[in-house]
Amino acid sequence: MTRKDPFFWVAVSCGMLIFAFILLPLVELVTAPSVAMLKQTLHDKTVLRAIWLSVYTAGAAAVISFLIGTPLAFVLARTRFPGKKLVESIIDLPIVIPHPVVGIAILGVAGKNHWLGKIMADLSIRLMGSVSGIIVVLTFVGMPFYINSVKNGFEAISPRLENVARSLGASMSGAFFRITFPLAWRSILVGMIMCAARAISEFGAVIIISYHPMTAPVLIYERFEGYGLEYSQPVAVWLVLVCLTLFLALRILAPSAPGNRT
Amino acid sequence: MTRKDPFFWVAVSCGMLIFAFILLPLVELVTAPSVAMLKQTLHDKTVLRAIWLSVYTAGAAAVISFLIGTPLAFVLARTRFPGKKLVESIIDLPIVIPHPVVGIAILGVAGKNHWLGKIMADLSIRLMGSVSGIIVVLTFVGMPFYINSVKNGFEAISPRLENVARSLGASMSGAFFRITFPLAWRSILVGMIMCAARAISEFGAVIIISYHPMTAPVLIYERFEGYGLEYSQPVAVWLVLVCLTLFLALRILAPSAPGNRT
Amino acid sequence: MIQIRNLTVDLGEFHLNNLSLTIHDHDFFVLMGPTGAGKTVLLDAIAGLVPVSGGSIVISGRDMTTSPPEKRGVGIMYQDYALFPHMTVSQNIRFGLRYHKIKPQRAATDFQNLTTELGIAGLLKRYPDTLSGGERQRVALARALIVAPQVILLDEPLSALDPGFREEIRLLLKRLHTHSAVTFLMVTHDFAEALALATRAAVIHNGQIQQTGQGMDIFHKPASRFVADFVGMKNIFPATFSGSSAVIENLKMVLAAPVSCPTGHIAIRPEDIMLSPAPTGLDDPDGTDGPDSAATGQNAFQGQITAIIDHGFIYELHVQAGEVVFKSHMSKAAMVDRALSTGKKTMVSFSPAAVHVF
Amino acid sequence: MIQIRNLTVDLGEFHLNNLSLTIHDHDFFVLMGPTGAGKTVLLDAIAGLVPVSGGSIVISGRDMTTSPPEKRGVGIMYQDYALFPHMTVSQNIRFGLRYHKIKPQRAATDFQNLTTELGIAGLLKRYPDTLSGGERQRVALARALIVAPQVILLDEPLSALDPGFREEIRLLLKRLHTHSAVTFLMVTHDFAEALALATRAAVIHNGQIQQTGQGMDIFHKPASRFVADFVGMKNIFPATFSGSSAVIENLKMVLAAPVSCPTGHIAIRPEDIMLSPAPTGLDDPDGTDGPDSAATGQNAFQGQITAIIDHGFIYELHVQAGEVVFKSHMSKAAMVDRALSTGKKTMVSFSPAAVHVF
Repeated sequence: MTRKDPFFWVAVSCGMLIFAFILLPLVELVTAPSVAMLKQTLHDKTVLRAIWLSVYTAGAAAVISFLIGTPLAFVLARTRFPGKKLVESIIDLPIVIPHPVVGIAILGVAGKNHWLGKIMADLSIRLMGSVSGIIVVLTFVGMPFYINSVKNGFEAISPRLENVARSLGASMSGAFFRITFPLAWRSILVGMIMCAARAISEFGAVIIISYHPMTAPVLIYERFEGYGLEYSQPVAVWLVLVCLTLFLALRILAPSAPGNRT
Repeated sequence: MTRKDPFFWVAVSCGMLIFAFILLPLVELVTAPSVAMLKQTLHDKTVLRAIWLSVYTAGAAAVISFLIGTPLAFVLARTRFPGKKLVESIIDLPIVIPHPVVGIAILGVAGKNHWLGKIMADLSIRLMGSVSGIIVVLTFVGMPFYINSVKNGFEAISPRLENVARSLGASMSGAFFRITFPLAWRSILVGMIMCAARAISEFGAVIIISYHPMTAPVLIYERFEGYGLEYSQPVAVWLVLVCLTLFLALRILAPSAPGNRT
Repeated sequence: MIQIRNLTVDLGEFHLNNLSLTIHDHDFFVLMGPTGAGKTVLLDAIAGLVPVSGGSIVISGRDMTTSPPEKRGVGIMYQDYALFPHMTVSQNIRFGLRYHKIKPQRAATDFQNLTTELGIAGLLKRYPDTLSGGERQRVALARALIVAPQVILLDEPLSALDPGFREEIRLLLKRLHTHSAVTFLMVTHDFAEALALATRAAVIHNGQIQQTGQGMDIFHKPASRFVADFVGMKNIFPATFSGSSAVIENLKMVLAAPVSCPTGHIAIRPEDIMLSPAPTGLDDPDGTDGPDSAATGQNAFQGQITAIIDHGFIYELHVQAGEVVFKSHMSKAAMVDRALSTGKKTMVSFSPAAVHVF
Repeated sequence: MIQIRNLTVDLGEFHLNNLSLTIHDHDFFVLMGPTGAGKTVLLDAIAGLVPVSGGSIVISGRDMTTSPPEKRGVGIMYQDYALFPHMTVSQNIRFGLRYHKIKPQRAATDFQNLTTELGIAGLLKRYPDTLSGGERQRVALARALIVAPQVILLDEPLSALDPGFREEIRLLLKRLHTHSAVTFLMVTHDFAEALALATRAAVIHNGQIQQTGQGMDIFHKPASRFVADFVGMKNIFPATFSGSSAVIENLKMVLAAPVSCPTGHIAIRPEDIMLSPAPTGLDDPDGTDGPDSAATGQNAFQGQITAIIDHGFIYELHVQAGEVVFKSHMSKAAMVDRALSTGKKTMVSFSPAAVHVF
């Protein structure tokens, strides 16, 4: 591609336009509140509680994905079976469901009209307006990202290593825990970060399930609705910083082609 | 992987649990409203207007991404330069910003305190509560998906085809429009669908920018808040069907490894 | 003893088709075949790593057809060695010990002896990615041998090594085989390896065993068209015989000995086919590649060069004589010196002793 | 005429380093070199497809160093042909016409003639993915030639073809060159192609031209260690000369002619190195690979086989004689028959005429 062609300059202009479009709002967001205001926001117990709740529930979603998603990811990476494409499509479904609909769908099975809701009521588990409810919706939206990342990670590990381990006397689980798992920790970590990053950004599903207790995105929305732009910005800055930290961790841990993930 | 090992059954059980977790809420959502109710919802002008607005604005975001994102994707696919990783990270930024924060950030530059807002005011462009505002936020959240998909598509086309075209006398833009573009239409279409699918699901950013006019996700939220679960479900079903159609189109057009896209 | 009866495995691309094979205790059995013949699938099936859809595998009298890999007493060493990258050499070698009832003291002695014999005692604390190819292979061998398997399966153990190393590892494998009670089953596509190491050998093709026997027997007496081709006889033709003469298409040639059956195949190595430049049968005075044969050979035909194919170190020339295309090998220098090119007329000749009949 | 002066291109992995080369009008110039030598980069630089960081490219007297590709009048045909997959054969061939001021009638005649000459007149409505390799190549040639370029660049045009086809395309290229005014510049790693086609040739290595001249001259008189190695002389040693004898390490040998300078290199083709089984110098009675030389050769040394390397069709044997390791080529059959193996003692011999001095 030579730099003389007018076509090149059209492309560069489009690039500049897109960068401005992406960066201007974010820079304005981060620079609008004064440092004093940002500091002061950190003394606001409501803000701290909301950010902590977001971090904590997103972390819980990542841990749950890790516990029940890892074995499934391993099976998907190591076996071929008819209908595998369908199974993978089902796992991807939560990505395409509009966010408020996710909340409504989950409330649908948690209500007393549904057998599952009745069982939960008997066990006095309540999703509406509870931390467990938030964790359930965040796990729902975050799980596909975890499974896809870890499946790719397992696929990158040669099954021959497991074969050799088994020929040396290890059972299937022995080979998994002594060989595959220690080798896949990086992609497992990347998967957990991707899951948590997706979960911490979630707003539409959370606001349906739980206006209170309030996660950071809901708090930002409430401040915006109640007090206007200026009052929502400092909280937004702190949440963006948490998200950018996760994004940075992701870029460092997964250096190859991380373009179309998260 | 032999089917005898207990480890295999643990994995299958986890898989079943995850499928139930994903499918139960969605099946309940789709089956809860009666067919009559679903039909009746379609006669509700408000619902039709909201779904049409969602489809229309998401489509506009895809078209805008196509117009200004394609040249940038081409440059990213064909050139190497220092800082390319940073540029790619900036393009991915909108993916990691929590959704209400996106709305707040864009309002931040659209206000009269910002030079850009002043220019827009002079041109009587209003983002708050307007269709143009919705299109701007949807383009913001959808653009990265378009650029990443189309960049991959361009990378899959051998630069030698362009080289030959140029050695035969075509200019850079001639080679692009006669060779590269016609060969990349499939990934361009996939990119536009991914962008539209992401945009049509958006709720957090839209509700900040524009409660009215009302997109489908906002309407679902409003019905839920105002009238309860039963009244929100039929609208949700119709929106989910639109999203699943896009998802299906995506799976058909992009058969290879579509796992961690959308 | 490993007895494989009518084994059928279907992995899509790779398959075994009703394969039977017997390997005796303490054999160094070498299985040869081209890429995709099913060599590695057979190893995986013996190790229990692929599902078997028919037939049986009996190892030392016990039917192992459906046993899990860890119960078979079969060690495997892959071409890429498959060392565990997150473990040191020492941890790699000791990996299997905990699954076998070996007394700690005995294990310590075995470990010492093996690492010393394999010359890797100085590498114990290093990680696999810091080792050379030869070192990795020795570690993989030690890891497989320390649990004292009944059988060890070697998947092309020499092909990933530098040529200089191969000789060394070949001798090492021979020594290990002699000094242990383990049965070795090795697959390769290299004939020289098979001849150097095998006590018995077999040729596999298309998921089936084509021929079993001593390495030299397979080389000199291929029993089928495929094996003849595999051992490098590029000129293979169906022929009719009468006494000690054979006819292929319209060419009649003399054999070294009379043949009893009326039809069959003949095969000639491309190295045994001589080309002499003048159709008059005159000798090439340069004499670098055996022109004597052309003068003394009883089989000589007039032909024309139809193709010249570059094989890197040598050229393969196709010469059409009548309806038959003979393939001959020639060095680059010889071809340049003689200025051979497509379309040129030439004499094709070969001695009766060079004609193999099957 | 293409004049390249001190051309420097840096694409990371691939580079050209101060390269100079002159190609005359209507040459069929063949550039040879191993993979990664910079062959394709040089073609891309001449076509204007990579940025040049130093030097100049002058085509027919006009400095084209920074001209865009479409202004150079240089056609290019890649190894993978790079046909436009979304266009028919006819659309592919006509692609360039709209950019050149060729009268429609003239263009129609050219199109007719070219497609007829190349034998693709029957394929015009088909798409590239329905064509065979040879057909694709003809289409790519027609597409490049129809705009009447001054120069056409061919990137390994024969290597992706079936061996049977190569001969045909080679003749076609020769005919096209003879019947047109176009200068051909072809790169290849195959010596036979170069010898068959080139009016002039050069060897490139490490981004620099090593030797330029007639093909046969390069083959017989390599001017450097690299070129000697490239044309297949595997035995290359620094030597000291006195009269018509040479000394390498501690071995003294006879040359065919006296040498004037005191130091230099000698090179011997591995096909010219004979091995005779008995260290007594006794002849191999089998006589399949030129034992005469061993008996009559004036250069004979006692040695020991240190390695045997499988090259697919032949074996390369390394024989150590004193401090020197000679490399000899031998067919599989010959090696099996003689039962040669590592460690065996053998005689190494070669005739004085086989020793090249540079």
